[in-house]
Amino acid sequence: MGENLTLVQAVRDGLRDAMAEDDDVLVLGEDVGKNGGVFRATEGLYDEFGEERVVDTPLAESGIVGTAIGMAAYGLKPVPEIQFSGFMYPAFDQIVSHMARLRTRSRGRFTCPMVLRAPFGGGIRAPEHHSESKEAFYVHEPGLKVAIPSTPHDAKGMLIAAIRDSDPVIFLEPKKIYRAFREEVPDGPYEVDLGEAAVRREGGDVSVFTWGAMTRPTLEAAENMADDVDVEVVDLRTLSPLDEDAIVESFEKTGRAAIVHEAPKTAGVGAELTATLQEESLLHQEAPIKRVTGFDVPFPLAALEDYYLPEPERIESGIRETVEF
Amino acid sequence: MGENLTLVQAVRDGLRDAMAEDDDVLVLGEDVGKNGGVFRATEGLYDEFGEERVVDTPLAESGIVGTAIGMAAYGLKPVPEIQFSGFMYPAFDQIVSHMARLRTRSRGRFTCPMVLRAPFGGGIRAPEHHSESKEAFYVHEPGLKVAIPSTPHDAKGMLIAAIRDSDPVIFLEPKKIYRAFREEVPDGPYEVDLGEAAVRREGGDVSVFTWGAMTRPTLEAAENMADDVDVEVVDLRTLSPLDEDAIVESFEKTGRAAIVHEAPKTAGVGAELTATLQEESLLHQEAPIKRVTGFDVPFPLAALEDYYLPEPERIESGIRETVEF
Amino acid sequence: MVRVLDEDGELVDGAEVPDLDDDELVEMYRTMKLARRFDERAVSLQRQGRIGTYPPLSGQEGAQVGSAMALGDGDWMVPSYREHAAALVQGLPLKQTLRLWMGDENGSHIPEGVNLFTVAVPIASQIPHATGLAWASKLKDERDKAFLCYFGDGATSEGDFHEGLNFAGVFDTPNVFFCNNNQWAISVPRERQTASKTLAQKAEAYGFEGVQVDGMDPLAVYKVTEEAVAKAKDPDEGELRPTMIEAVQYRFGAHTTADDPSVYREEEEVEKWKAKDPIPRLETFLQRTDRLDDDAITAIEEDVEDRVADAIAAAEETPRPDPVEMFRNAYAGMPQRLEEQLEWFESVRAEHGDEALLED
Amino acid sequence: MVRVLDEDGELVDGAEVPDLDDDELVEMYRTMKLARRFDERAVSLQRQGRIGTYPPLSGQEGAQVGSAMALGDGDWMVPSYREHAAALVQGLPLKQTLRLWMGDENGSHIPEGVNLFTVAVPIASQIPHATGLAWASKLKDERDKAFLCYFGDGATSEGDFHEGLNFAGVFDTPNVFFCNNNQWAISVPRERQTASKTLAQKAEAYGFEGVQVDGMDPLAVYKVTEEAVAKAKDPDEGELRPTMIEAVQYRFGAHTTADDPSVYREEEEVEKWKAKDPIPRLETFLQRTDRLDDDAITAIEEDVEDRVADAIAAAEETPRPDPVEMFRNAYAGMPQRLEEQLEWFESVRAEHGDEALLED
Ligand SMILES: Cc1ncc(C[n+]2csc(CCOP(=O)(O)OP(=O)(O)O)c2C)c(N)n1
Ligand SMILES: Cc1ncc(C[n+]2csc(CCOP(=O)(O)OP(=O)(O)O)c2C)c(N)n1
Ligand SMILES: [Mg+2]
Ligand SMILES: [Mg+2]
Repeated sequence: MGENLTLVQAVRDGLRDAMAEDDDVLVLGEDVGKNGGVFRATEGLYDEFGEERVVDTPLAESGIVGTAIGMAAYGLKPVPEIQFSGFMYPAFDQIVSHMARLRTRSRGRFTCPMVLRAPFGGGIRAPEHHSESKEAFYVHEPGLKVAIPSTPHDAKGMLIAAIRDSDPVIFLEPKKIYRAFREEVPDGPYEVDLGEAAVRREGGDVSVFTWGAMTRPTLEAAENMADDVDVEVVDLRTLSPLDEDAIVESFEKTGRAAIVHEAPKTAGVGAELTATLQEESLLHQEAPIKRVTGFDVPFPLAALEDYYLPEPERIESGIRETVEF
Repeated sequence: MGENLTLVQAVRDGLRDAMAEDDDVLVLGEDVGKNGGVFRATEGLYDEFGEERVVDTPLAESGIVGTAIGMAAYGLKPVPEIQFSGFMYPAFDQIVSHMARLRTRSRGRFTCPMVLRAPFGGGIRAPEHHSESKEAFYVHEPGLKVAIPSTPHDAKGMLIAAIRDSDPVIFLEPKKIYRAFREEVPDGPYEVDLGEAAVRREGGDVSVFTWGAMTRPTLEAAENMADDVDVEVVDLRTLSPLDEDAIVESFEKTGRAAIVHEAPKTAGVGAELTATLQEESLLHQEAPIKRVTGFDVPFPLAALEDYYLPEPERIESGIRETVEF
Repeated sequence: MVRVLDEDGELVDGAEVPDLDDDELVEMYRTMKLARRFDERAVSLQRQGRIGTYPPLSGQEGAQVGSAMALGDGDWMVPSYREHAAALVQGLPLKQTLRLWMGDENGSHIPEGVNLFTVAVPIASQIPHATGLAWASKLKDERDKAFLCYFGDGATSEGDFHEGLNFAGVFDTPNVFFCNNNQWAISVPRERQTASKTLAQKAEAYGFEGVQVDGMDPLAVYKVTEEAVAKAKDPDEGELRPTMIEAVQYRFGAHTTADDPSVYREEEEVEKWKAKDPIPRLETFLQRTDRLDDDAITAIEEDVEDRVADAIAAAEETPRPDPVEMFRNAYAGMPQRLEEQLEWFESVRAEHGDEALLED
Repeated sequence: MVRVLDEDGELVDGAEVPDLDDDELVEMYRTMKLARRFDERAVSLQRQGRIGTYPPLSGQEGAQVGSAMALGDGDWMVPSYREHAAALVQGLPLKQTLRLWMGDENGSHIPEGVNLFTVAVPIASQIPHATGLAWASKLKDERDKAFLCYFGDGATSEGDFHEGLNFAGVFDTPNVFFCNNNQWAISVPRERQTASKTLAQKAEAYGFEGVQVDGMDPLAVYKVTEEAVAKAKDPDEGELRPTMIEAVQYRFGAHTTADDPSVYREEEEVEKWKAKDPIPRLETFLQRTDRLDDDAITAIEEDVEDRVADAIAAAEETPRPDPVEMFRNAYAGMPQRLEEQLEWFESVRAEHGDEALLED
């Protein structure tokens, strides 16, 4: 028996179950304790697990990630939250130089089993730096895993898998869909394996690869064009490691692909997927792979964000270009 | 009349000429003053221009970049040096959140004309974090330009162009070839335009795109296989903005391409080039585009770095795969 | 802790009224009233969905207006996101503040001649900028400008606070670092932020002076800021130019309109601090010293009401910016790839129409 | 500034010899001699191209050995890149230090049971780790462990220093922050690093104690470290656990073998500090107090020579690591893409042979 939960509730539920099953798991960050998180992702945990395991920290991202690395090396399983993914940059050195590399540097003597959570992406009319989607930075850094759920069920299962993982995971939560819909989420801990994509809609004409909050407008675009184009939608879920088999399989079936992401186009993860597909499956490729993405500009403030973010119409136009090539 | 200079001497010469022609140009960073820079890129400037324009700073990268941003906004033209590109991460927030965005944020009221220099790349048997080549991070950040010279002549000309540019430029200097060879470098200031690639070797069978220190082993590989394969080598020089015309033109001529870079393969700039080429020129493409790159692991210490870095043999193997497809 | 007025608006024993004439004192009061009224209206606009998330300042008018008024003509201000009142004193029209929180970058296009840096949201990241601005001024041999930088109590925990202040000490830049210690960083209380007894004592680490002032006493704030500004321009022999001011105060409302403070703090605490409200304090003082009477107060209230209403009307009349603006402001000139993206965007926009692209 | 021995090795007025027995005092001396000899050999190995860039420690033996010996069995050490002598005391074989500077990550595979964190090169970045390690220990209710973290004078300017110490204050973690103030950060002198008069006073900003000690006096260093370690485990009522120690000392040699200090500092200054050399200072003290005689010194010198020679031989006999190691240690399990990369690498390697791939 499960419960109908939103994505952010599922995150909370996952944290709760992970903390209940393993005393070494702890949560730390700005406003995660008494306040329950600015998106309420940690609501109730402070009361349930106490201030030693749900820790309000000073306002210092490098300090949060850096001390979490020390805790992870000492055998705890810290789950730091950065309030918005746009505020991970002050901790960037700790993330790429340490979280990612402690295992390599010490040849396995020290490891860094931790999960760095952050709400990410646009679409909520937030102030500047609150709408970042720079997953490509972390995908480009060896030693990290990068997971981005797009449904409540996945959010809980992937989060638990990430917390149990022995490597550091960047866990980006699409805040636009934190409360967009509900889904049945099982009680108790369960895992959704990291590194496995999910086919969200089967189709034979064109494969569209996406993740996070873009999954829904992509599915909407697919429905809107269902009369004349049969679109397959693959939600990557984990961007590092990539589920190469899944994307290659879908692409070899359809011969055409589009990629949808919020991040700027240039050097985004869409570039990697395209490069991988032509490497593996050029002989199946029937049209250029179209990237429908954010533009190569800083994410705009609220008044223009709808123009920046791919939405069903833009996605449909992009898919059609590929299909009609 | 010019002088025969190494790349690092050309950088120094470019800084000198830029400072001589414009009183607003100043250099700041760790050990850039009295010591002349750990690679001697600023040698003599302290004596010539004094401690107000060649400034030894405290050991704090975010402070260096952050104060430089303030100076740039106030009308100076700061050229901060970060001692190694692997130490840009503590300044990452200042780079991506401010250097890149000040113009956008203020709708042009404040701008950030500055050049952030850093020695980058591997191959000098350095300690950890001294061999980074994460140019993709900066290429993915709108608002920044990214330049990487591969010859002394370009180093000076591109640096001067960067300093005169009204936008912020990340200027990465391939330290493996800081002293590898000499070239005639004109006296006095001159520009090599940012955004223009250079064909280093013409060829008709396959195009190889590369930049920085990888240009030389790529040319060597091209020579080694000259008997049976006619390789064109294009040095991109500026990675942001990309010279799309140049890469498309070369690729449409040869129909085959390889990309060589030091950075890890996944989500590196090679992915962007591949994605762009198939977007623009799929109908000319005769084989998968091969990426010969660093591996998806943290850059190793000296004992293994030769295994990590692409060298002529590995590059040749990669090019042949594309040619023989 | 420096104080001029006590909580009842009486002059503290031995304190002197700073060197402001009657008009200026009344202007200080008027601006604080204006800021308070603006704040109330902005919060209610947000509730009505007419502006986006908004960070209120009620309770902090004394610190903002007192310090901003201490700046001279050539001096610069580097704000955080909450200094709407300070920015107003410095010359930013209220309309622009509203436009910013309506999600329009044009709100941050500071008018030429107004020495105000743009709001940047990443906490403490503006501090090194302030040091750099001041340093540049010093390198240009200006010597007659001070650079005031605002940040919160929470900001003092960030690395950029440390690096920015340390550079200021080393390069002896004409800075005033003004910490609006409003006791809370969202839900994190001051005591959780640092084990240091005062925030002012953090200046010790950088070799320059730190001062604690009653931030709800606009006259005291004016005084310490004026002194810090003067020292920044012309320090005594052996004295360093920078000062860190800790203005002890309280945020009466929520952190932003997205925040619910009842989850993490007691109403009692709020009441305790409301007793120190800077506005009645200054009002009482001005009344008791015959600088202000009831008629003047009524006139000020009417004036303030009109000015806020005008600003709101002007902000709401401004159309949504053209999306081309976001393409045009990334670089001085638009790179080729971005031009192609803009072209594609315009073709999609033409095909589907704005209606389809804009969510409501 | 805390001192036990003066520059001539005499007990300072009123100072007490710390609670170390004769064997321990001689062991302290032996270890310092060993470190000095190791350092000389390592520098010359680098000159001969037998190891890579190496950061020498000569002049800093007193601070390193004195502090490391003050750690108890369960205590942890978090080093910077220069603490070869401290790491040796903590249990890291010299061979491993050499392997690290030969460019082999296996040098950083700390043996099980040795409470030493790996060297990380980014300045100050290890400080938050030390806070985190100590915090974890506290959360595990161990209460009998202290966590000593080393860093340089230059490191105090980094944001991570600030954030790491601030967290330690707030969470009252059992840390000792040990600053090896060797007067230089490469070419940048201590006075350029910060306008703060002492580095120890930076602890003020975090609410805990800061102590300045003569870092070239191993007995004084031992004493202050021992006290700080004791306090970290069991503070008095109202006292915070962390301490920041500033050990004032000097780097006799170059920053690393890649550095030429004659460009930025005067030989005179070096000579002035060489007069404070910790080794003759302790030697004189031990001789005068009959704990050491000439024969013992000769025996120690021979022993030290052998141990260094053995370590070098062992390090040089170790083969270059298999490149597979770099693929295998990025993750607990090798991701599919990386496996494919390894496969391709192995095929290229097989085709061309190691000779071709390895530059000399
Ligand atoms: C680098 C960064 N981290 C986190 C945030 C999210 N955030 C916005 S305001 C705030 C609290 C700031 O507290 P304080 O510095 O005391 O200023 P106040 O809001 O009280 O004026 C936080 C955590 C941010 N904007 N920037
Ligand atoms: C973040 C970072 N920036 C720059 C460097 C380059 N660097 C290595 S050592 C050093 C000076 C360190 O000085 P200090 O902290 O005093 O330590 P010391 O070397 O004197 O022991 C610098 C700038 C680095 N390793 N990491
Ligand atoms: Mg606050
Ligand atoms: Mg030093």
